[in-house]
Amino acid sequence: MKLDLDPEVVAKARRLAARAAEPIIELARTHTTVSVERAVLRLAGVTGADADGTPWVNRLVDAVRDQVGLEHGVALPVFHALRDDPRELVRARFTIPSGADAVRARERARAAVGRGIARIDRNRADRNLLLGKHGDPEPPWIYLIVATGDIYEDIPQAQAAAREGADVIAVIRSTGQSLLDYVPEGATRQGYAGTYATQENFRLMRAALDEVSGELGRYIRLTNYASGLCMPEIATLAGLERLDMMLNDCMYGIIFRDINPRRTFVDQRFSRQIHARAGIVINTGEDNYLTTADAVDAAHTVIASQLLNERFGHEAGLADWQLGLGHAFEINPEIPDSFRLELAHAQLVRELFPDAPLKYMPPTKHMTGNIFAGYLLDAFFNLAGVLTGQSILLIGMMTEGIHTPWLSDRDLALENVRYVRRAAGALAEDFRPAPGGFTVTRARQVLAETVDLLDRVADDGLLTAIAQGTFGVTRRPADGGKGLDGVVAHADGYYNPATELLEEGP
Amino acid sequence: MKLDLDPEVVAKARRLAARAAEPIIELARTHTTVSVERAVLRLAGVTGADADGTPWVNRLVDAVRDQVGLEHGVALPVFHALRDDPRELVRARFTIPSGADAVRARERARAAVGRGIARIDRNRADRNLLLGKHGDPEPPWIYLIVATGDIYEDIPQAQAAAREGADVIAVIRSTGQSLLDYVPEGATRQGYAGTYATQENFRLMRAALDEVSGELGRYIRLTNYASGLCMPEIATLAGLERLDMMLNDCMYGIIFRDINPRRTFVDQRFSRQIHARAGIVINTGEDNYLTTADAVDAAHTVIASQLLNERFGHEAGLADWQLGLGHAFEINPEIPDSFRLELAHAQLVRELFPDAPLKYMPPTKHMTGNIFAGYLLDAFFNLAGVLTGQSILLIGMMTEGIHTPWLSDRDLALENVRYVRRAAGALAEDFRPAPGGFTVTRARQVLAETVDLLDRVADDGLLTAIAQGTFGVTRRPADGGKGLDGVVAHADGYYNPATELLEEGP
Amino acid sequence: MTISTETIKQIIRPYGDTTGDAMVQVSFTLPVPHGSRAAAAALQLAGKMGLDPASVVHSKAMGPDFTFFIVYGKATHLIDYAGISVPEGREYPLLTPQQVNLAIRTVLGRELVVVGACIGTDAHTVGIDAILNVKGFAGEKGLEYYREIQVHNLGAQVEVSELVARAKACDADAVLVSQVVTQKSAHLHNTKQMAAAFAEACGLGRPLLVIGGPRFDTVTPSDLGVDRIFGKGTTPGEVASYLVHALLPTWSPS
Amino acid sequence: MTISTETIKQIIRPYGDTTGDAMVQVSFTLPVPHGSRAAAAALQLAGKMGLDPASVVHSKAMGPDFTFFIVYGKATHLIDYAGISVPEGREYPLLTPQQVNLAIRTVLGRELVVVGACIGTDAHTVGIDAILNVKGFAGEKGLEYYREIQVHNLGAQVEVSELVARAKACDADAVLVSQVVTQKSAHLHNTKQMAAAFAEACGLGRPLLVIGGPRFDTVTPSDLGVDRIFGKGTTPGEVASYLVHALLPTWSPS
Ligand code: B12
Ligand code: B12
Ligand SMILES: Cc1ncc(COP(=O)(O)O)c(C=O)c1O
Ligand SMILES: Cc1ncc(COP(=O)(O)O)c(C=O)c1O
Repeated sequence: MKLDLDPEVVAKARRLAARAAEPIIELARTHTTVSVERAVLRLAGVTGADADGTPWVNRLVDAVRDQVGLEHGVALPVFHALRDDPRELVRARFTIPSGADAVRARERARAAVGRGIARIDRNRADRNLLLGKHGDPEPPWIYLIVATGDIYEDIPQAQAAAREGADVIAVIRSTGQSLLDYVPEGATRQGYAGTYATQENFRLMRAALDEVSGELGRYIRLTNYASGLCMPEIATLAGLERLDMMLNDCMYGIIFRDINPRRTFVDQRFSRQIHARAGIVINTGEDNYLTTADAVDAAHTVIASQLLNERFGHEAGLADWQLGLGHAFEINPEIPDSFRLELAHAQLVRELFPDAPLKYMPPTKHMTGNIFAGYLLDAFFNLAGVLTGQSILLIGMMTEGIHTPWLSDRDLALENVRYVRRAAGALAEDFRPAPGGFTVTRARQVLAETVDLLDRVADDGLLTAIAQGTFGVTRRPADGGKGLDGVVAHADGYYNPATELLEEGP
Repeated sequence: MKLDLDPEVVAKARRLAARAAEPIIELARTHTTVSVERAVLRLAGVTGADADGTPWVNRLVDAVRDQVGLEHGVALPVFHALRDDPRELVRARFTIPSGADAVRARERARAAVGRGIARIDRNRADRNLLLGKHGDPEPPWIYLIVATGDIYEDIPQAQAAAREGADVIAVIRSTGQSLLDYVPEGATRQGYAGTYATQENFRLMRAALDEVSGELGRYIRLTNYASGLCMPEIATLAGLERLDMMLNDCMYGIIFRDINPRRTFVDQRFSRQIHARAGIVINTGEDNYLTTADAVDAAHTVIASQLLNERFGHEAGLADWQLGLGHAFEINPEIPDSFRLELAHAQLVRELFPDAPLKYMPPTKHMTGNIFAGYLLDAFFNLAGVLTGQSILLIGMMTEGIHTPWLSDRDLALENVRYVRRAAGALAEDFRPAPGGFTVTRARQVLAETVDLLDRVADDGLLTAIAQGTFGVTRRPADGGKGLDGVVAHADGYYNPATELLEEGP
Repeated sequence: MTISTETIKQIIRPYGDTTGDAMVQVSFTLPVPHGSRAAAAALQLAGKMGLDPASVVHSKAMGPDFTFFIVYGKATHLIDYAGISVPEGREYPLLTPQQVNLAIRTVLGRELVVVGACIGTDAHTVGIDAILNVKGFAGEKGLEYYREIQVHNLGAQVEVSELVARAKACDADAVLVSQVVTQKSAHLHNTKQMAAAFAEACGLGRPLLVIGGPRFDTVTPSDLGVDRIFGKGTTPGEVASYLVHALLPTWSPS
Repeated sequence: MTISTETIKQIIRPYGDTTGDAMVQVSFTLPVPHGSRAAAAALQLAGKMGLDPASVVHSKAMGPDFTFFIVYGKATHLIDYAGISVPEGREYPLLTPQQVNLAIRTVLGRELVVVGACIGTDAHTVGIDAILNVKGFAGEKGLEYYREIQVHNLGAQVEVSELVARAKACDADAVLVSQVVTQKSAHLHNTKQMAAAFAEACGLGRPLLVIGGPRFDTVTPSDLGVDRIFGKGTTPGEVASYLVHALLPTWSPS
């Protein structure tokens, strides 16, 4: 440990984060959402959409809600109503069963969802097999984005990226998707600045990457974005289609998508339980804070949020190796010692979370139209990544300030990171912050500010802190934003076979 | 000292270098050249050229040589023949005076040359004044090249470069000049890949930089190239026109210009005596070795040559602060750990010559047409420069593999180095090579190889080593190359007022 | 449009390192396999772009089907610099917040009402916030800071129908919309859709429509049916001054 | 010239991130002060280069009189890829050193004599040495390694008159000249001067003239009066094979 942090201060920060998280965990334990319930149905095997493209799970959950409310969960009414042909269900009249009916519905629901979870378990086992067979790349993993909007254009680009050295492929979603309260169906060819996350798109891309993994002798991971109004369902689909990493933050949707805080907190817990079971590495979104807030002034908000994400993650069953906590290289390059400040921040995160597969994001905010300056800044980002032992390096694009990446942008970006890794990959050996020097002092200062902030959040409540604009200088009141009407408090007798099975463990 | 070098090994390397240099110093002490003699006349105030552009100093030295030989030097016959009108001299009949004539000629020569040296002394004092007045920039000094071929295009470019942050301006010479056995006269507007080094061009550029130094509150240094067949004369002109640094290597002309080794060794001693007196910082050319030899395999040849240059420099009167020893960032970026190897080499040079203003050259050999890759490599060069405390940073151009620098190339190059200095200028604090680690081990290995090489050179003789292609894998036999016929052994009674005055000291 | 005072005929060329060398750098990808035929195609394109001579200084296979090129060449085109009028700039004076407030108080006699939003699925609020929020941009305070301006910042991802409704509800004098995402020309489509909706809903009595974002440089306001476009680096003061200029044309600072 | 086997009509465009988007990147400097008029001039140039629409994504003052631009735009040009014949490539087989030696022994019955040099003031010997020295290039040994080739490497900065004299003196079959410095087209002038000198000195009986260097891509051998140009990345084996092809046309490897 190069920064010689005071373990007492670190322990205190964790205690405060736990205290701040507790009321939110309680909220999540006692509420459900439309998307959680739809995810249950997806696990139980409900797929497809009606002629208008509305998924059957939406039709079902809406019908249940209209008829009997969601406070008991969908499992009981749906499996009670289920006869021979599941297609009849949408026209069914739902009731909440009781007595023996309830027991039977419960059993059938549990069995059906169990099959979904078994598929997730098989995928996890398959992943382990494939990692053994193809080989697991050395960190830092190179993380590249494809975003053509058309899954059939994304596939060759993703394969090309893998051949060029990418270890992780992320398919960016169409800008609108996180606000949709349903998951589109099927293969899609039309998206804005990204491609819709659908089960079929997941399947197609995973298959394409399996193919190229075999070719390359290196297992290529696939990632997508859970955050949004359908976080639980997308997490579920990721588990069902063997995605390997998922963007899944406890607060991103609130702050950057104006999704209601309660909705998000309930959804994130369920989605993380799925990710935990699926052996999926989550990626959190603290990097985004630094696009709206100043990366120096707000450095401690990143750390505070990471500690909260860690606490929520642990509670949902995620192991340390699944906590891809996010942070970013976003300090204004015009300020003195910017690179040294970046190193201090990145090293601090590394030492606070030694076993977490940290996701380190490249400069975006200070990328301009000067592609040469951009290429340079990306190189220093890559260097900071290797010097501080980051685990997942997103690859910065010199054209970040201009357009979504072109083929050649990506190729040049990979050349950049390849050079840095090859030339200086092991330089961390000689990066030893001078005791009491600039780097160590800065890291300690950020940690101290984090403790102060968490202290305040624990006292005032996380919802209040969010409402006050603590994260990403964006104020989000607890009752504002989209999707609050999809949140329902559990009634006595609420039944969710998925939560039950997930909490029992494998 | 970060590498913890064994002082005994360092001392041994210096002892061997001195032993290898000794016979060459003896050669230089006992011989003169046409250019040394022309330099004496230039110091004595002979300027201008005939109608064909042949400088009067050439006409005079040739005439003396034809009539009485050069083994007594030009000073005696010329000042003996000198009547009222110096223009008569070229038609004079020269003799070697003896007795009282000799004494008188000697005195007049000494007085005339003394005036030239006094001007050099005044320039040195002026420089010190201006450094005080305008301010001396902090190292690393940013060194930029202009090379339009036209002094009147060079001037605005140089001023623009200074405004953008250059601390040192080098005017590259026209490719052919170093093989000319005369120094062209006057302001010139036509050169290939560079501008002729002439006294008038020196004067114009120095004046332009004085102007901009005042404007910027920072003394901008001017440098040019002494190496070549006229090394003594160009050094003299530099002293007379207050240039601040000069390229002046003991072997560059031999290896890269196929100039005769003996000629070069005699010329370099005189030119360094001038530079020593003028307070000019010399720059040596070891960087060039790595353009023809492999930068890893031949790393020790750079160090060996620096130790030789140091020895020759000290002997000629140069102080440590005047020894701008050259080295370069030329390791193939495709090989693993290339940046770490560069750091080991650069740090080794830094620690071997703690008081020398090291000149660190950017990548050239592995620069291709890929300007993005080039910009990246230049950034790492800049970083190596600040991490290892180099004194003079030449600024790499992303278009090095394509063309001589454009205005925009230079501007982007300066943005690159400015970012690196601003962002990571003080990072050396945290660059502390791990004891026994990769960097330290590599540096020790190169030093050990240096000692072995110098041992061999001391035994076999430096001329033999050069003939065998030791430096820059280029073989140069002692009797080959251009300009040997300009070398003349001193006769008894050889008189050179310049050497006399220079060796007496101020 | 103001014509530059400098009216001497002036023909210019790009400048590499000497006057008139006309050298430019180009890079692009061609969807063909790497090789000499691809290089010939790259030179053909350079030729059509008017580069003569042109050199391929770098080419690299990007997978089996694409090749990236860097080309340098001499542009044969001349630029008639004297003929270029200074493009439409700020054709109104830049006012201080005090002047803006005074103008509104004097001429309008009530607060000027501004509604701001990012429409469509665009979630990039930093730009519109820079203009509207007190915090501001580049050292200038945003419109919320102006005592006489009433700001309704609707935030991101606002539907056009909602924007129209809100603008009507608060009787907005001006609607300020930001669009940052340009993929598939989303910014242009969204803006046109917005302009059409206001035209339909309000007819001639529609509020002033102001659009902003970093990549509107290929279009004019009339292309989009709005009154004004603001680009990269816009400051709040420029916008406030424009509002005075456009909405209170009778006022002049004395 | 060989025509590609692929003869389907094929029209291509540059590729940014989707087929047909035709996007390219350009950078250049204009000798005018930074500002909106300069940007308009940059767009005018982009337009003349056939970029429509085009955006100035970056501009920077370089001192008071120059502005640097980075522009992205959509190229309106089409490339007739099918119509591009594979450019003159290696129209002879690549031989091993053994085959080359055998050919010379068989057909010529004596050593083939080669003289190499950098002419003019060019001191860049690395390229010609890569072709001639035993050490070679890219893993291939240089011509000195070939038993049946006699190499006279004159080194750098050789005057044309001296080169002609030396070539005559050793009765050279081929003269190999390198030119790396291209400023003010020095490489072209020097080469033409050399070709003229050989023509004058030897008439039709002149040796084969081969020129090489990294920046001859804008000219053809006949422009310069030589027999062959070799560019970047040339290997010794290619040159040896060419010598056999050009000097021993009757030989064919069996
Ligand atoms: C910050 C940021 C984000 C933040 C946004 C946070 C927030 N609350 O705003 C987060 C992380 C959430 C984000 C997400 C995404 N982003 Co984003 N993001 C950026 C980034 C880094 C900076 C944008 C910014 O804040 N600029 C600073 C402000 C001050 O500048 P500005 O917006 O130009 O505003 C100024 C002027 O234009 C003008 N102005 C702007 N609007 C208005 C309006 C009016 C009325 C007026 C008068 C003036 C005005 O005044 C402002 C001040 O001068 C850019 C890359 C870059 N370096 O530019 C990418 C970028 C804009 N994002 C992009 C994309 C595609 C996305 C994503 C889809 C996924 C992704 N690839 O990251 C998602 C989804 C977002 C969505 N649905 O819209 C692309 C857009 C590509 C394109 N041209 O279409 C960019 C260019 C990155 C890239 N190269 O891919 N992003
Ligand atoms: C090494 C080098 C030097 C060394 C040369 C040492 C030596 N003994 O050769 C030193 C340090 C001495 C030097 C000095 C100078 N150089 Co220099 N140098 C370079 C450098 C870095 C590499 C050139 C090289 O060795 N390439 C590797 C060889 C293997 O490649 P090649 O020459 O292209 O050869 C291959 C092919 O072209 C072909 N080929 C070449 N010749 C021939 C001949 C035949 C017959 C055949 C068949 C094939 C063939 O086969 C070879 C193998 O594939 C380049 C920059 C760069 N990265 O390219 C600048 C560069 C060539 N130098 C340049 C200049 C201007 C100079 C100087 C004038 C000053 C300066 N700015 O540095 C001086 C003076 C030199 C002079 N009078 O000629 C410029 C030329 C600009 C231009 N286009 O006009 C360059 C491009 C740098 C720049 N951007 O300014 N240089
Ligand atoms: C945690 C997290 N989730 C999701 C996203 C993407 O979300 P959206 O699809 O809403 O743009 C990001 C974007 O960077 C993120 O950081
Ligand atoms: C020591 C030294 N002298 C001189 C020169 C330039 O010499 P020329 O003008 O002969 O190209 C160099 C070039 O890099 C050099 O390193």
